[in-house]
Amino acid sequence: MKFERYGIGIAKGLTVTIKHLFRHPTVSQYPEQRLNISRRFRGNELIWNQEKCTGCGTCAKTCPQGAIEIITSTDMAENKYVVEKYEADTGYCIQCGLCIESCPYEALYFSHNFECAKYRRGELVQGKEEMLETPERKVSGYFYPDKAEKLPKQTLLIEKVTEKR
Amino acid sequence: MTVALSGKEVASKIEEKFSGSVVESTPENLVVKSDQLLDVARFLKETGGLDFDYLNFVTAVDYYDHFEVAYLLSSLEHNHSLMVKARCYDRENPALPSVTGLWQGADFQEREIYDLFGINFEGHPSMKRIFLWDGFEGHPLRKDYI
Amino acid sequence: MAVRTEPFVLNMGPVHPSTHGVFRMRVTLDGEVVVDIEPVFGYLHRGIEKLAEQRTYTGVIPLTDRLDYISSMSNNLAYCLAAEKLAGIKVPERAEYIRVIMSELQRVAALLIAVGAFLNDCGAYFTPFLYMFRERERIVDLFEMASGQRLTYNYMRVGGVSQDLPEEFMPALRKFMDMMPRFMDEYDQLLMQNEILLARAKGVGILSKEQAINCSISGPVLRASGVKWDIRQADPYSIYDRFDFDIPTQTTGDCYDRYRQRVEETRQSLRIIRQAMEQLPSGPVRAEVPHLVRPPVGEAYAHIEAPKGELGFYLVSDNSIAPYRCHIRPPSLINLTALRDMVRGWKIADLIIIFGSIDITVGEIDR
Amino acid sequence: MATAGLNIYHLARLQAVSPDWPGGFWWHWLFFTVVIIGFVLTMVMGVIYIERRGMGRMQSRLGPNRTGPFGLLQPVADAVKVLLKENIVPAAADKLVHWLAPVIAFAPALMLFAVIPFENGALLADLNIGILYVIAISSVSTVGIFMAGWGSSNKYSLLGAMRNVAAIVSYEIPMVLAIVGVVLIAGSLSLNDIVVAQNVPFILLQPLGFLLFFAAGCAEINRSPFDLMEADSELVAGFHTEYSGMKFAMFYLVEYAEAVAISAIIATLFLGGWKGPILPPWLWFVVKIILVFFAMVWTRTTLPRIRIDQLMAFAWKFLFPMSLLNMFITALQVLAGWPTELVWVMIIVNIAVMAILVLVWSRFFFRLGGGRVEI
Repeated sequence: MKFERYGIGIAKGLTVTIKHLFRHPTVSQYPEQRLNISRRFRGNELIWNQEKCTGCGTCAKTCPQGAIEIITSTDMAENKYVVEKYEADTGYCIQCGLCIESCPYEALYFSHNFECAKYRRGELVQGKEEMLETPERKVSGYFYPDKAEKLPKQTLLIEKVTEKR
Repeated sequence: MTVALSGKEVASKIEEKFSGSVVESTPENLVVKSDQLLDVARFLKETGGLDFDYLNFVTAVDYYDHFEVAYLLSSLEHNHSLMVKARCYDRENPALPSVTGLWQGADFQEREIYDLFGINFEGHPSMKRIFLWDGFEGHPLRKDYI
Repeated sequence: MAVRTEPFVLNMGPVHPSTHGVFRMRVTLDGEVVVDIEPVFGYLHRGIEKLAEQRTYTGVIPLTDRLDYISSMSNNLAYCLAAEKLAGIKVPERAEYIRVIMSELQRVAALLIAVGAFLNDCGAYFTPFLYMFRERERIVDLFEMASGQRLTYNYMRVGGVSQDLPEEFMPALRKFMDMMPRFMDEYDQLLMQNEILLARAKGVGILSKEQAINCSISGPVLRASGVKWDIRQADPYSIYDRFDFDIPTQTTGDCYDRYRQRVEETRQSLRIIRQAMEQLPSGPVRAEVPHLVRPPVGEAYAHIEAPKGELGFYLVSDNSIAPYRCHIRPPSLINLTALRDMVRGWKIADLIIIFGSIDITVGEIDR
Repeated sequence: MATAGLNIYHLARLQAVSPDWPGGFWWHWLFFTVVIIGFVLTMVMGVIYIERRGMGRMQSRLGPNRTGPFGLLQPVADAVKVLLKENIVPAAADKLVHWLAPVIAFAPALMLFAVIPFENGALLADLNIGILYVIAISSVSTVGIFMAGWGSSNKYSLLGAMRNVAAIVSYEIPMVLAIVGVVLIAGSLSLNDIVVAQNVPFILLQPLGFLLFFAAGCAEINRSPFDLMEADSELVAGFHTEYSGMKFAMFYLVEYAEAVAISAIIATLFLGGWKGPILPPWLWFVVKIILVFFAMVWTRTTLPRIRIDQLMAFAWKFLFPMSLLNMFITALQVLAGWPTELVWVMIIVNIAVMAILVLVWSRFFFRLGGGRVEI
């Protein structure tokens, strides 16, 4: 600690911190103040479109974690696959989004939800019914820009002015 | 742009000094005999015009019948690089000379190869496992490890 | 003048406030003086190189996010470059620019954390750390907008990027670029000339030029020792040869120089982003690449200048859908080679700041 | 104040003036014991709140704001939490020393307040060697801290404790010498008399003394930038690494009680103690304590920590000679006859002397030693 600069550097630093005392804090109080998340948010759940799905199983093959399980049977009369079991283990899912990108029939989306904590591991496995789109389970705009436009705009920290009080 | 030196040209230079040390040379890389690796490496590092003073990385690849250890060398002065390889055909006790004396940067990487492939680098100051614990059985990155 | 006492071994880590994760050092101390240290790795070893051998070329990308988890974009870029080199894929122009913008923003974010954590190690009680995190937050917001995730972006793909930027991205980026220099100045004012910091960091942990090269040190640590070696200019990957930027270097190679080096590199990164923003063309962002890439037999090594140093991927292909071998050159691990020589003879407090100035991420060391 | 019939401060003053009449001494003793314990505990809670909120705002966040209005009950919540925690004693610890350490560390922090006047004459014991008592008692808590470091059989704790002992031994000297200047001017060692003597706050008459005392005081109570006894980025938590539950709470309390004590002493010695217009004297005293404490929070938020050898060099090569010079100059001024009517001239002279001394000393004489040791 040479005082050859006589504490000018220390004084400069002290002015910066005291300035921040009179500025708006950057943080927001989570459960009360909610920020809008990204329109492309990769939520903790998958949303599956039963009508569009052909049961090809590309999503299950792409998943690097092996979190998607799909069992199909052949419907000879209609000449197509019938999805008998479709399960996504969100406990294993790493939200990489490769299944959504790989789906050739645009039948799989991410949800826009993030508060999906459960009490049991078993509850994390999404069955067929829990993967359908509902008003609570909104579709995220990830990989589908047309869906993104309907979602609220993301709140950005750059929009929040922390300079003035 | 870093110029990747042709393995063939460098191989001819090496052959002048240590004849019979180069096993194979392609435009991309050159494979040297494992027992002469240290001499070749010193030659590459200290010869004017080559001056490979920087070791980018060391790694090994398991090809079932042999291990191939690859050294990517660069020269910060001349901005050129060369991939040098050495092969180990012994699966039970593979061994290679350590290059830590020339490039200290190989220290942890050779330990890593020892840990994950089981190739013993002779002359390394502390040849012991780096990521896995001491009692671990097997070497995970070998292709026959399940 | 030094009084000798009985040396004793202090176990620092794997749980310690300033080992930046689960890193462990066995430190032999003589009083307060560090006599010897032995780094112990492996507490976060997940076997990413082995896992990569069982995944498709695209499926490895989420794994690379988890290497150096504070600079995921750079990891994505390095892996994609290696895979493209292996498969001979040409990336569209717009995708190249987006990649540059993203990786430079990532560099700013990662260097901010590095500087903040370093100052925190010096004992400035969380203030610089939180200020830096606030700025990083602005960048992470942008990443979230483009990729939908805040830490593991998984944004780049073999042959481009996963999706085009949203239309609100560029205005936000422009606003960020206008604000950032002002904040940078404020941080310089906060501690750059602080007498206590100068006393603590100047002349401490000097890494000589020769040793830095011999130990394969890369990145800001190498340049702080006075070696003008930046892969962005020495071996330009992507489209870095189109931008005009300087490579700052320092002279001594002590902790203070490494800190200064990081701050100056941040400014250069902002310069690159500004140029890339102006030149950003329109067009497709993803080349026509089959979903399961099947590169020809061969090997490829692609390296980039990641925030920590030279990050490289060495891929060997056997013409299957999964890499035969995927080796990662981890800058954090290799930069630690010189740690022992740097800290010997310094005090235990210096050990912390020397270690902090190297700036490691354990996810990348252990892989 | 007179309107409030049962003003306890008036009662206190009445008792304090003549504490030796029959029975009154014990009444006085009991009353002030309760007042001091209450005062210290409430002030500790207050300063913890101030530190956390102030630091939060300086770091661009909010600080605790959930418990109670504006988070005012946060210290209470913390206390309850920490009391309910399990008491863990390491197997290899010296049980008795480990148990005794927090008590020994805590007692002096309370004892310090015995001689600090809350108002004119309102103090437990108006010792005529008050300031000497403060110096003597304040270093006793080091024993407790060293016991904690030794008794927990942890290398981090031991390192922290050793650092603490080294620092306290070095910083006592400049601290005492800085006080001597004040004592010379006031002409008394009693803290009450010192406050009474301050027609002008002594910070103006003794600016150098104030700086030295502030720095040495910070070092004595482990406040940043001299907090390297519990340096969280180096030694995890220093001497109290192995403490949990109630014992940890005691150390936490000691830390802040000492901070309050040093703030109170600085307020008494240099800022005119309870003196001030309009507001009641005890409120002035509290306000001054909080001001001094806020300065400590401010430096803690901004400054990095110094190294142990630099800490020692700073004490012996900067503070010690400066405090000697300060004492010498003050003694000369007092000897030459303190010109009471020309007090503003003296203030200007003293500030100029301080500036010149600090500049000259740091430019030409002060050098840090230490650095790398050849192995």
